[in-house]
Amino acid sequence: MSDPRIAIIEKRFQKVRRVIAVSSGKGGVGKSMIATALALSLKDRGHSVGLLDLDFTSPATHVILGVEGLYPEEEYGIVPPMAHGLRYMSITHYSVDEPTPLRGEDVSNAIIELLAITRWGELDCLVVDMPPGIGDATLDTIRLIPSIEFIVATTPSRVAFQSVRRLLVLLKDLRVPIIGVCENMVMNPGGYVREEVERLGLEYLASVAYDEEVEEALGDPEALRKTRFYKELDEVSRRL
Amino acid sequence: MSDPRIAIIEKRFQKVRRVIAVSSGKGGVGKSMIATALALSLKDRGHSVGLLDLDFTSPATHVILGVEGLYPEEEYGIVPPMAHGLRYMSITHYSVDEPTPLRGEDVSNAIIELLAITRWGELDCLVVDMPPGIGDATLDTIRLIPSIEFIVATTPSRVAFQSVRRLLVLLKDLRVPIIGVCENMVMNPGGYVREEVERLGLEYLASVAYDEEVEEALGDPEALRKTRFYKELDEVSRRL
Amino acid sequence: MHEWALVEGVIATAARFAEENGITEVTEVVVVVGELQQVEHEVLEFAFENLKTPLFKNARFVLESQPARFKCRNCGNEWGFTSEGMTEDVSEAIHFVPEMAHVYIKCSECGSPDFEVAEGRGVWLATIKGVKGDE
Amino acid sequence: MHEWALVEGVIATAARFAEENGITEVTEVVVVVGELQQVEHEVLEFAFENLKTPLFKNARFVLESQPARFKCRNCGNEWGFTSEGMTEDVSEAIHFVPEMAHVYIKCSECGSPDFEVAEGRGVWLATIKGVKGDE
Ligand SMILES: Nc1ncnc2c1ncn2[C@@H]1O[C@H](COP(=O)(O)OP(=O)(O)O)[C@@H](O)[C@H]1O
Ligand SMILES: Nc1ncnc2c1ncn2[C@@H]1O[C@H](COP(=O)(O)OP(=O)(O)O)[C@@H](O)[C@H]1O
Ligand SMILES: [Mg+2]
Ligand SMILES: [Mg+2]
Ligand SMILES: [Mg+2]
Ligand SMILES: [Mg+2]
Ligand code: NI
Ligand code: NI
Ligand SMILES: [Zn+2]
Ligand SMILES: [Zn+2]
Repeated sequence: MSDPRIAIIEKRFQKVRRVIAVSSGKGGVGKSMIATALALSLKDRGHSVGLLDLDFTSPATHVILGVEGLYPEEEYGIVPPMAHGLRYMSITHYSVDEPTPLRGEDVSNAIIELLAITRWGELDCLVVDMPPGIGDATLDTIRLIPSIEFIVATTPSRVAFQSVRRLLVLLKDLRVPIIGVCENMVMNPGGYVREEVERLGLEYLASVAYDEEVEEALGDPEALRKTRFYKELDEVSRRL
Repeated sequence: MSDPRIAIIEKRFQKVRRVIAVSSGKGGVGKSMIATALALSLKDRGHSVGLLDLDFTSPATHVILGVEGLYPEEEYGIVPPMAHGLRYMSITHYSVDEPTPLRGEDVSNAIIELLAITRWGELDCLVVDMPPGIGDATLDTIRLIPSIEFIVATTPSRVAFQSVRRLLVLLKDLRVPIIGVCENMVMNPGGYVREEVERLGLEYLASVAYDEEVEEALGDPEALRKTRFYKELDEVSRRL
Repeated sequence: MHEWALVEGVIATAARFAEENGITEVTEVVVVVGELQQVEHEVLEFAFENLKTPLFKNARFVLESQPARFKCRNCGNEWGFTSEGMTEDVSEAIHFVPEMAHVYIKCSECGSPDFEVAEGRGVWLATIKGVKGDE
Repeated sequence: MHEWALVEGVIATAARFAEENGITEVTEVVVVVGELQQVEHEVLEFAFENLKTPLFKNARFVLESQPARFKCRNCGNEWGFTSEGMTEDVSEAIHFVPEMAHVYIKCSECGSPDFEVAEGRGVWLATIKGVKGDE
């Protein structure tokens, strides 16, 4: 007759005040870096924050946070472990570092399962790190997570923005709230992205510089907090 | 009873001597740039070459090639149009610049359709530009395209290589031929990627420098041919 | 004319099935033709006549139409296909790659492109009948 | 204990169905339990007893097991599930997210992780019976 998991998802988000998905039409634009930095800086600002990594085939937040061997507790569902002060859920809790060859249908099923059984408790904000593109994960989060909002990441490259424009058009068509667009890894400020974003009637959130120190800070949130990158994201989170 | 498209795919590749997929566990590492440059340089070397863009949600090769308004001919199947001397197939022939919100099942179906109806004719090499990750497209090309070989792209970043390692392990487990790994956008040569690749018993094909001129050359193969990037890829294609 | 490519697939698949089951003469091939792909039945028939191998010499080639049914994953709405109001480009795109429906068709209730093509997507080999070698 | 979360889903779904169909008393809820997820039937039953709302006061809670069946997309091989030789970690991972099967289980013929879980994935609400308000 029917999938019993769908009906319970709304309840799981009852005490989560905001859900912000960091998404992009394109891969490698910094979604995971931005999602992690936003989550950490919202937490530093005194909020209770969760981080959900939905990029099952190339999860990255666990590398950025430098966590390993975390495991959710089973208690009337599953309760995500804490990682650097964040309620943190990732498929890597279960897959460790093995390849996860999942078809779209499997991705969809795994997302529904996680959304149905994960008990976030009370959160001011849940940040969701999305996979690239417009596939099962994007369509399911839009369909299933009540009042989800999007931050869309891009680089200054025309190749990246072409894909990002497609995602923005889709989100607009579907009337999904878009907080704004974050341009990342900017080397020469003053490109055309701001113009294009504003032409779509959307907010241009920030021009985040390319920052060599980001690579060094992988796996170490303390080091990350000291980077220019983090400070620029902190400014974005302040205005959220 | 059954899908009549599967049985005909092998025949479509009968006169295609090599099929090389450019893939990566990660997005934004330069798969599309590398695939396009390899295809062009193989062609410049006198080979007959095709280029197939299978990244349906963020197609990029049409932007890199600077082509628009191309349309396949219908003739006992479909015959891909020529683009700068390449037999060129992309979903953008049909979707133009509209968003393509496809679930995995749809991606799989569309790939099977394209493989079944596209008549490549005689080719020395077909280069396939893959979407990131290990999903329907990767699993279907492995399953359906006879004797496909992989070139795997990565950047020097540890975040990227973590995902790439997962793909390499999977391809090795499945005994899919791996030509080698191409490290792209290298700023400080001499990182750990070569070591990791060789530890997996695989060939480290090239360290391709980060090249500012690549962005300028988008949409203009003549300009692309003059970049350092192209020359480095040309060296890879020479050894193929 | 890409109908020829599809019929090549039908013949290859039916031939493979016949071989695996010891069928030496095929007497009937039933193909379900989904409405979404808008293939021409006459062209399919013409292609079959021209492409058939001796195995199919006396085979009836039966085409059955299946209306396309969409089911919205967002709101549950079900609806059918109409090419009315579609430009020729769009109609052609769906003809070649039926998944282009998700680019050009939206749920008639909620506007979502996230629907399932529950029925009538494309060409499908339904049944084949034949005579076994030892019969 | 994440069985509780699944039972919460069963009850919410059944309650919604009852409401939509004017059912004021549910007499039976049949849940199919796929083998792959390895949920404890006793825990499901216990959770149902504790979570049920007055609507389910007199409802029978029926659990039906469904063996897991895998079908390889690469070679067509079909096979079943066994937790034999699996470490507890792996078994737990599949318990929480059955799709982890694609990480830890390979086709028993060709070694591919590209298989379909044709049957027996997880918890499924099969049927509910009840009494309508106006009966
Ligand atoms: N502002 C930045 N400066 C320098 N490197 C960055 C910056 N943002 C991201 N990166 C690097 O770019 C790569 C892609 O980032 P990631 O967050 O994994 O992207 P995505 O999640 O979109 O695939 C990573 O190697 C990351 O460390
Ligand atoms: N060697 C390079 N130097 C500078 N920019 C590059 C280089 N390789 C790729 N790029 C740029 O990086 C971005 C991602 O490249 P792309 O080929 O689209 O990656 P993918 O196909 O893996 O998503 C594009 O903006 C592209 O122009
Ligand atoms: Mg990421
Ligand atoms: Mg391991
Ligand atoms: Mg690409
Ligand atoms: Mg348009
Ligand atoms: Ni046609
Ligand atoms: Ni449990
Ligand atoms: Zn709808
Ligand atoms: Zn197999």
